[in-house]
Amino acid sequence: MQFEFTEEQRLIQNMASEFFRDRGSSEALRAALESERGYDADIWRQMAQELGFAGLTVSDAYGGQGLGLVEAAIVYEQMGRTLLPSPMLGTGVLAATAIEHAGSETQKREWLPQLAGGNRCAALAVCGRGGAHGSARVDAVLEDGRVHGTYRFVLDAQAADLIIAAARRQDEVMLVALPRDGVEVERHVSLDLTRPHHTVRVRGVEPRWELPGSGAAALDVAIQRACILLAAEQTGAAAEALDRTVAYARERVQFGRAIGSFQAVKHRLADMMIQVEAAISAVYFAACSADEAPATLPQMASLAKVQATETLTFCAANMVQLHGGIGFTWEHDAHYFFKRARASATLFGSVAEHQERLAVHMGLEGEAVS
Amino acid sequence: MQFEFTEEQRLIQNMASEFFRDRGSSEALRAALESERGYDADIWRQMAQELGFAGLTVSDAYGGQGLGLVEAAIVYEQMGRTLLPSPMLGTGVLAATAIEHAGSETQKREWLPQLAGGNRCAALAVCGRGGAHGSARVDAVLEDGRVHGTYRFVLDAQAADLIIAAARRQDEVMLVALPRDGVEVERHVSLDLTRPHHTVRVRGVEPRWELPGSGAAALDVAIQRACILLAAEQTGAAAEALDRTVAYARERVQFGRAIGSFQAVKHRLADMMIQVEAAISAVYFAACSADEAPATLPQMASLAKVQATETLTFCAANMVQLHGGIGFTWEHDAHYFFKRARASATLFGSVAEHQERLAVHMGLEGEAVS
Amino acid sequence: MKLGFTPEQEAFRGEVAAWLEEQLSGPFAHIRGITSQTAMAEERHAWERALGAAGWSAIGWPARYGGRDADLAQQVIFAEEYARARAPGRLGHMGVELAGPTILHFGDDAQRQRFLPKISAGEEMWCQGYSEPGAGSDLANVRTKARLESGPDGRRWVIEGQKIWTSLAQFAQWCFVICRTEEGSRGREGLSYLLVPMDQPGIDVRPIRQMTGEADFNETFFDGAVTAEENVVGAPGDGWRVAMGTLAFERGVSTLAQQMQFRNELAQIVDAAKANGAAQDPLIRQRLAKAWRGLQIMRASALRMLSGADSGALSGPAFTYKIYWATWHRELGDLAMDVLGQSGEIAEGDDYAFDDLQRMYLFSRADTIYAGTNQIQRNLIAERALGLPKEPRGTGQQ
Amino acid sequence: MKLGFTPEQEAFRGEVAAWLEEQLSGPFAHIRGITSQTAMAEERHAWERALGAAGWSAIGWPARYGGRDADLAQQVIFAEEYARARAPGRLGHMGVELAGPTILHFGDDAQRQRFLPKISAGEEMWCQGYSEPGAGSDLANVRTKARLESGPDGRRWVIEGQKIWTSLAQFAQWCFVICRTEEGSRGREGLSYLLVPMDQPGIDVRPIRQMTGEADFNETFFDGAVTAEENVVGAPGDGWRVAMGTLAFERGVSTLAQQMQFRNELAQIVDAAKANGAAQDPLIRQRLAKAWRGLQIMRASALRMLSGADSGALSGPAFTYKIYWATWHRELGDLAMDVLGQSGEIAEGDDYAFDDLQRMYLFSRADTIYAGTNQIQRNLIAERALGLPKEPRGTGQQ
Repeated sequence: MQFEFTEEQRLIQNMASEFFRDRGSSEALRAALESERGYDADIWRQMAQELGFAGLTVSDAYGGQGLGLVEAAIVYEQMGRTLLPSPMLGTGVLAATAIEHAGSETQKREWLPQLAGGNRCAALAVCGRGGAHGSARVDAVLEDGRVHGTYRFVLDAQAADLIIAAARRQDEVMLVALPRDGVEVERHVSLDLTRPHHTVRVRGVEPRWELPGSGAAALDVAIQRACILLAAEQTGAAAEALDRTVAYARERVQFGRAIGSFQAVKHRLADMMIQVEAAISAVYFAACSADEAPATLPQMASLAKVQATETLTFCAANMVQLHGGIGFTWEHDAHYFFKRARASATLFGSVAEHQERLAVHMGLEGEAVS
Repeated sequence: MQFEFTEEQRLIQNMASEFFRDRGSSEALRAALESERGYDADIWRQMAQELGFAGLTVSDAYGGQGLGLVEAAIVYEQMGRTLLPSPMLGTGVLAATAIEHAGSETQKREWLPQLAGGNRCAALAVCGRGGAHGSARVDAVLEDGRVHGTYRFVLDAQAADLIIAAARRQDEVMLVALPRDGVEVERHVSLDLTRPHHTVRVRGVEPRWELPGSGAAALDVAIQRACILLAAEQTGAAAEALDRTVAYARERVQFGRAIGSFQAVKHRLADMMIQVEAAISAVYFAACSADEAPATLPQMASLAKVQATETLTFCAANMVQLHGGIGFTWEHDAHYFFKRARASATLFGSVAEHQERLAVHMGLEGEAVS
Repeated sequence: MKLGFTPEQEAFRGEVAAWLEEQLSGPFAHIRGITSQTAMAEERHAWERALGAAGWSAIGWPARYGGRDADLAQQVIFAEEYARARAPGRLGHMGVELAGPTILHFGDDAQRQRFLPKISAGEEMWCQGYSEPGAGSDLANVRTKARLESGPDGRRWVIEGQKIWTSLAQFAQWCFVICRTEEGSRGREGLSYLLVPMDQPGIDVRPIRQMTGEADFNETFFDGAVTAEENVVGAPGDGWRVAMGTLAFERGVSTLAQQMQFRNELAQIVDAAKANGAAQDPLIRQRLAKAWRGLQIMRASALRMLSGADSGALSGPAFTYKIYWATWHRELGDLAMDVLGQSGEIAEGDDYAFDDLQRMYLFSRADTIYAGTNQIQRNLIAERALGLPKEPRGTGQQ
Repeated sequence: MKLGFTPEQEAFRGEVAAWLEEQLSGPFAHIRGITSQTAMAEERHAWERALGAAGWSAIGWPARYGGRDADLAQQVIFAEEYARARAPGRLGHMGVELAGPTILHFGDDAQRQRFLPKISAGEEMWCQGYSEPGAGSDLANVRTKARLESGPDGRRWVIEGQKIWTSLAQFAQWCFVICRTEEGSRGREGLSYLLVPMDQPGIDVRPIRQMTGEADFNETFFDGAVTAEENVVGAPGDGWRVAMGTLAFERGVSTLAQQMQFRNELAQIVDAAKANGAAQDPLIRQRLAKAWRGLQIMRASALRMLSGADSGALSGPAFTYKIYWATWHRELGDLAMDVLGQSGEIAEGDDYAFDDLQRMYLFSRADTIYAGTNQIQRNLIAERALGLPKEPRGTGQQ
């Protein structure tokens, strides 16, 4: 029992912090959003190949870093401060975790080193027409060896060389690998420009291969682990929103005083810090618990996701409010935080959905939503 | 369309305000609570007989004032400022309205002048074991001419000379008059000392008389009208909590300044005023609408009750908080407001129940709770 | 206290409704339902002229300035019917609701005769020059300057400075501008309320792109802009008082029109919730009911505020109205997005352009900022309505 | 970062649990589960002595003062097992958690030897003399005075003044009292931290009845109360620094014990919700889940705070912990009452005496007031953690 970072964890934190401070400026973010891909390929290459961020949690047997969720959360938290777009969540967490959990040894040997090294990308397609995440709601089907279905809200699909898709064969949820060129990928204009959604339409496509393990289990683990890392990212974004607003409040003068000297502003900033600290506690508690006792992953995922969502929603909204008019303009970064907050809140299930799961976990009879 | 008080309404307001300021001091409240009955019989006599408050909305054909809900709300708002206990809600609104709506001409002629004049008291017993209000949840039964049932949360039962009780005969909800001495009345120690609850147990009692009109309709009208007047009372209590806290914040010095000069305190008081104004708007809008268009009574009752509940809950909690330690002591009045707030919140249905009714009223399919 | 209308008032309602229906299913059908501040400005200017020609533009004004001397009930009815007919957002809003009443109240006869008929006729559009980049909510910190100089046509004000959040400036013929006209004055002293023509070389309007991706606001630069000496409302140096008066007019009958727009937005959300099943969710139902409750309360508060407006003093609802609606509307934006769920994250087309509810979600974030942030509103309530000690003004200069 | 425990630590857990079970099903069975601060004080004093005799009273202290030099993990384990065993509320809390650590940290050797063993042995109980009727949250405004005078046994402090919210004063043998010891000093200057025996004629303890109907707090009057000259912790005049140190100890391992109490309360609410059907209500389910979330976060925050305590500087969670738990607990009270519904309005018996959840509802209103109101906590966070400008101190005197 020692609930602080180890020396190694501190090193990872410093490295990530330094890298993202260096490469993740507001200008870099805007340049990436203007680009064709929507992210900076050079930064991504550096993240994946030099720093090993793409394969943080992929085991070292398959070319990853073999780190735990705590270490990965440290990186995601720092990345979250920048809002920098990259295929890290879709490829490195969702797709890689699904392959690692349900893939055959051959499949893992072929694909994981590629993904962990950042040479290739993959996306995980789960979410059906209704929009719900998780294995219980898969509505694509695998019939006569072909997949039929429409997947909404797919992350990083455009950059993907491979789509790992969930489909139902009779009562069983299967994971299959679809060739990128056999499926139709529509990239949407999303409110949050930094993480565009895609719709993937699959009209009777024959998978390149099937993953032999339990699709349902692999899916749920992938999404739950992604919840914790998304929560870490949200926490970093919230901390950044707080820091920038504190800096603004110290320098902006109204009524002859720095606005940060008004108690209304001070107390709002204090409330933001209370939220940020709660999110940090929730995220690392969840990551550490899931690393040490994987059976706790489902409730830990919901715990982290709900708290980080409330925290970032609160902090980003106050970032806009406390910046006044300027915070409402396109030229200021506040709107990126605000929109990221909303998008992250809806990703992998709403606060209400996750809290309902927690209620069930607490032993309150009722139906689990998954 | 003129949404301000008429000259006559202003006179009523002045009269009520003067009376309650005169007789409703903190000392008077404490003395009443210490008394055997739990209220001051002399003040009640004055309210009922001299000012006509007991029969405000009883029609003048039966000895009442024949006023509308707007005028009654004006009186209840002023009364709410004092928290002064009296049988006014139980007798003058619940029981009298039920009799006026479902009673025979003879019953009305016999009883309403007595109630309106404050010579006798009556209580309305509705609420069954489950605790829910409204005609749909009546669980007492009328079989072979006798009533069997346990009524919880009955107001003013101890002072009552007559108990008007709801009971189910086959599928129909009946109202009957029970002799006071045939039923068992338990007066509870209640969290809110100013409005004690009673349990009325009826074990096979033969009614003195039956009310011939529709019991269900009369019950619902009585409770809905009581909701609006309770909301007016809550609004008055909230306004008083605001006024007293403002006065304290101006005079209490901490850190060398009146605490009312701190923005955290100022803004909290401003939020209280925003709530109070919203409650005033809700209550008089509801009262006026229900007076002019009785068909709107159900939704107007819920509108007023929900807003006034949120307002008083907020204002009373902040009265305690902003008074600091002293607000937590028995010798200060803040706790009476705080407990009245909670008790009123649970009376005649919770915020969630009333909002669910409003949702149904808005056309959102679903089941009405009554 | 009375909510209902008389038969005469109902007849007036019928007249309003008939005229609106005729116009909006006829010559102006193409702009029916437009809520954007900036879309189809030319057509909406024509609509202002049509309103003016039929005497519907400023019905509360005296007849001699193009109004109808309408009483409160009639104004309420007009606002309700205007919204019910889904008539377009008023391009003439700033003139009819702010500049006009200010000139009527604080101006002189010559100004009334020069400006009011053009406003009520829908000929001249207005914009507002209050906020400055350095001042924000702090009107007493205005730094735009004006000095009297001799010009070819007599003495005139020459203006230097910059205003921000000047909505509709690109369509306006006139702007009312708070300027510092006394050299070296500070705070509320030495300000004047000038009426300035927009079509001149000394004025440069630059749109500000806001978080919706659109540009509803502008920065307006005054670089030697001029206006005639007589175009000052009230005495020179008396601008603070006049400007505060204008702010009070913001709480006028137009609030009812705004409420009707809110009502339409809530109806859209309810429809969306019914369509996607969110209406079955008990948590969403509670929030929809709460939003409905807020609408009723806003209506009642507005009626209280307007009914009591004659008394002169600001009433309780007048103090609390701005923060109430702004906060309510911002919450409505959150509710809309929670009803839409993840689908609300996606635009229909290929541009960064969203539908009404998504735009409302983003735009409503400004509601708690402009016209006095929620923080400023709470100060106002605490100090002016509750009599609490004033916030000390700092000594630091920006 | 590690949450789990080693086998050695688990063995320690077993030892703690076994001892507690033996005592609490044996000689102390009658006080098991008592959470009231004031009930059965004599029996609970005996329990303090039993803890002390077995070396469980202050396990984090050095062995030479009656502790066990327990590390953080062991302290966490002890707190968890103590609560799990439903051992009674600690009558010795103020001594073990506040007075003891303060004397250990700021006192001299003689003081340590005089006081610490008596505390850890459960012999001497303590209470706290900080707040005053005129000062509330404003410790710098202390007006209780002490001056050095000659007495029969040498020089001694003579104390005049009044303290309030002195919980447990009626059971305590000692009180730590902040006094103004320099004539004419103001603010943080000239304060001293005195240790004062309670059993003397110059001290009068009067209970304060609070909104629960009970009296957990007192007013304590000092009218010529005395204590020996050497009973000052730190130098005379250095009391502010020492008092601030004591406040920091409030964020110690006892927070974990408090959390376990919170956990029990939530479990009671869940049971009530299951029993009366509220557990089926989606709105209540959300709030129960939120409360559970808060519990996990408090545990994690406390562990972060305690793990990082060696660094000296207050960490993020140390700044935010008080307001977080206080607000959480107050909301838990609201939730409890909403689960109970109207039944929560009624007492079981004939006295104004309520059950655990009802009392918690009322009592938790004090949580956001004592030990620094939420307003003061936010100031602290903003100024000390975020570096925002300090609140100007007024010049007005009370």
